[in-house]
Amino acid sequence: MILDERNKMARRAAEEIADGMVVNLGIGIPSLVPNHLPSSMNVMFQAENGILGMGASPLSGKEDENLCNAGGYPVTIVPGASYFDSTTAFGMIRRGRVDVSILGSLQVSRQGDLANWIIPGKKIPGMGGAMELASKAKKLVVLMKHTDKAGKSKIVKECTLPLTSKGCVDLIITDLAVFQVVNKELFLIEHYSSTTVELIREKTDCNFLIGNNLKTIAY
Amino acid sequence: MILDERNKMARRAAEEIADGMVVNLGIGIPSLVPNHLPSSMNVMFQAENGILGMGASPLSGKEDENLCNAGGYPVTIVPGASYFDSTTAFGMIRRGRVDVSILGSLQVSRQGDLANWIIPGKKIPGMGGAMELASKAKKLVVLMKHTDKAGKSKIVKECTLPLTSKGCVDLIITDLAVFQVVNKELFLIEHYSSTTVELIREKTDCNFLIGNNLKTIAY
Amino acid sequence: MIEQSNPFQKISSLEQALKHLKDGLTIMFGGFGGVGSPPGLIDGMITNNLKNLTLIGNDTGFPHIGIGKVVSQGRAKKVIASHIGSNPVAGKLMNEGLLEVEFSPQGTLVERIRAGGMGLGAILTDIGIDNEMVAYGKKQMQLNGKDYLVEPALTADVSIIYAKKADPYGNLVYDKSARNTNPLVAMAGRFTIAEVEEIVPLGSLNPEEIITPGVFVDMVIPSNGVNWKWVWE
Amino acid sequence: MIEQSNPFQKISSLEQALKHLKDGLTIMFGGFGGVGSPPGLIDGMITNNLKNLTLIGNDTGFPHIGIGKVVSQGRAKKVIASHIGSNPVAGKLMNEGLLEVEFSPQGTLVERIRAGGMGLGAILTDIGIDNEMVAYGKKQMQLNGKDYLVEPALTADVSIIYAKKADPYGNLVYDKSARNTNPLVAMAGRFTIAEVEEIVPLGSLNPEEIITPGVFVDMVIPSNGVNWKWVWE
Repeated sequence: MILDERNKMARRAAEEIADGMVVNLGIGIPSLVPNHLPSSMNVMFQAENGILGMGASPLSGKEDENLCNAGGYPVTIVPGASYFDSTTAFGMIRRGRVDVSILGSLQVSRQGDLANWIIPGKKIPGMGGAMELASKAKKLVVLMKHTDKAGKSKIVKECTLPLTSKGCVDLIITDLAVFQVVNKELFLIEHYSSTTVELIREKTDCNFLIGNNLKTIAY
Repeated sequence: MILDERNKMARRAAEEIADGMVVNLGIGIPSLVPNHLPSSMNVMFQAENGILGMGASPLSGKEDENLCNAGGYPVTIVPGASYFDSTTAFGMIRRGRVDVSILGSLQVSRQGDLANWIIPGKKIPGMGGAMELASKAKKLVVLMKHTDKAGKSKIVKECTLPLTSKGCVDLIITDLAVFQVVNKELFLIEHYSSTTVELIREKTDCNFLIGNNLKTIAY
Repeated sequence: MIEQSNPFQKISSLEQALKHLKDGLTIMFGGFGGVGSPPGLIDGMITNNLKNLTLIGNDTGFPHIGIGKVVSQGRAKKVIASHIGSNPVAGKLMNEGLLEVEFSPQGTLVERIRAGGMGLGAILTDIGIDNEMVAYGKKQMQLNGKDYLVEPALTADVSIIYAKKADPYGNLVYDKSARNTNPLVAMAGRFTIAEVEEIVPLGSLNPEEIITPGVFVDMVIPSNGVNWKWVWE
Repeated sequence: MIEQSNPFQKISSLEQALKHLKDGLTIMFGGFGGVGSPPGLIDGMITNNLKNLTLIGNDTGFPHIGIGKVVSQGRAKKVIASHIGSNPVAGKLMNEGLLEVEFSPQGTLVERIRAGGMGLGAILTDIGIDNEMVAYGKKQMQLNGKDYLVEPALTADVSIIYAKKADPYGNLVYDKSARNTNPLVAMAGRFTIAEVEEIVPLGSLNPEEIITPGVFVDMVIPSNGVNWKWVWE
């Protein structure tokens, strides 16, 4: 199977998920991640509105208007799922019981700062639950295109957009490469076979180190 | 039916309860109050551990060890009852959703201060939920003997025991009389036929005013 | 229709409920992206031409869904919410200076609502402490060497919520993820109106399964259900 | 015994559970006057001769009921509770200087426990603000012209709770008033052990009725039930 760019990113993000984990997925590319997990894996997907244990999307015509994820789209549940109010949903997040949060972003800095909630003067949608997820998930994975529509790097020395949370990002997966943030330092650890370190340097608006064991992603 | 002293006090307290009310009862004499309510009345009795809608005591042998009031004694429930955790129980209390709280006390001052949780150097049982009930119930009724075992007045000018809560008492029902606290001033409003205003003055360790419409309790 | 016994005088009608929703009030609403918001009460607010409302809830729905209907008609002067992203009309009104918006992080917002309902003054959290917009105008405090924001409790003149079933005491159960903020909003209103899909006899709800004890609910009215088209439809 | 499927590796034994309960730890326990306290874990703490414990929970039970068994054997150096009145041995140990007791009003105590479980720093309440013993050593703060006590969140190394049913993910339902503080204590432990009357297959609990989502529970062990005589018996 040939994967498109978005599914390549989703597949790579799926590798961060292990058996038994609690995972929160943002809207957009993160929502493709479950398609890349083995069905035998016990993973509990969490939604901020108040679900733990979401399953696949329902078939068309089988949607339940009262069973939706935090983005407002219909979902199903798996055995062991539970419903609760939104305080409990965020209690899980703030208490550090969410193992992995996979979010989209507008910018990420080399220190791991996240800016994904506001474009001043343009779009002020509000932060929703992004601040809690960003600062309290055990591991924060950002899935985003390497550059914006104008071709500008979304990985930057310092975020120019208002921050969602400081130093919270653990892993950045773009359509070119995978970076790890360790002790406020950015490491390139993997890249797709379609690109090179030189090209990545060119397209990235800050310095980064090369990981000890730089890998080429096979898919 | 001839009522004993404790049941006379409980009967008088029952008159403070109206249809539809939420009521919390302390241990001791307050627990006799439900026996003096018409069975047609819709009253929801609340327990701090997490019950709303307690009914009569179960028959001997029919007790359920997991259905007990805050004092640890078995109860039953009425239709419309609910179970919840202790935060919700105290949420109802602090939010002012409990209409009447009927408590015992060690001392009450003429300003309506309540001291019912500690005898320094003797007994330090802890306050339990008394502070919340005392300060947040819409109406606080104290049921207590007029004097202690040594014959000393339990209604005093200033409490000598540590306070549970200041200025919280609305009504004091003793084995001699009924007092109302209005704007930090104590009014004698009723007394049992077995006693007189003079005797009450003698047995009470502070001044009080006589209510406009002093009544003698018929039972 | 079977006549319901009404021993607590809580079962009422939309018409009676709307008498409690007046111009200038602070109204808190249940729901998350419109899911679990009370459709009859929302339409009634529009029909009654309410103005100058302060609305408190998770989000401003979509322009044609949930509280979004009220917001996009300019009936609110202020909104306290965690996001307005799904309602572009709300964003437009805000940018034009016609709508004041106070943003609160989602988890903080629901804890503030719960704190109001529970009779607490505030909660302390570190969420958003580095964020200018969140921290603006709020007290901060150090506790055990950590810095916290003091996030004040929220209450409302009237809370409007949506539930699956109510009994005559106002005990409520919700449906799946339509529970969301409803149990919290239910507690925070000084007067709480529950619009419900079904009214069942007293004693027919299992006391273990009741999510909102009726003590927090002042009025119960029957619903005709959701009358908007969802974005996924 | 039917072998339970154990996909989340949470179902375990009393023996394994007791490895997490060690001298000197802060242990939070569910229950109210012994109702809803885990009998097997409590007996195991005594058998294992635990010492220097800090115990946090509603009360100290009765000398022979609930956590009272542990307290009256002098295994705790400190207790944080709302009352110890039903356990005269606890009062005696306190008066002899052998047991430190921190009293917190009941409603405040459970909110502090919940705040810990919810990842909050503290709550603000006016309960006990005039009371020397309650206010002692606590910060105060004015908010909207009202004075509040800052009541810090409580957490524990290990939480031990008692429930009616668990599934293999640790989702829990409780029995009637034995729910009391258990759902709150469940969230506040860094490691939470649920002793349960029955372990049921994954998917057999109705998701609407689950009170404690399994995400807060690290270990589930079967119980042999209460082995003490209640005061009313």
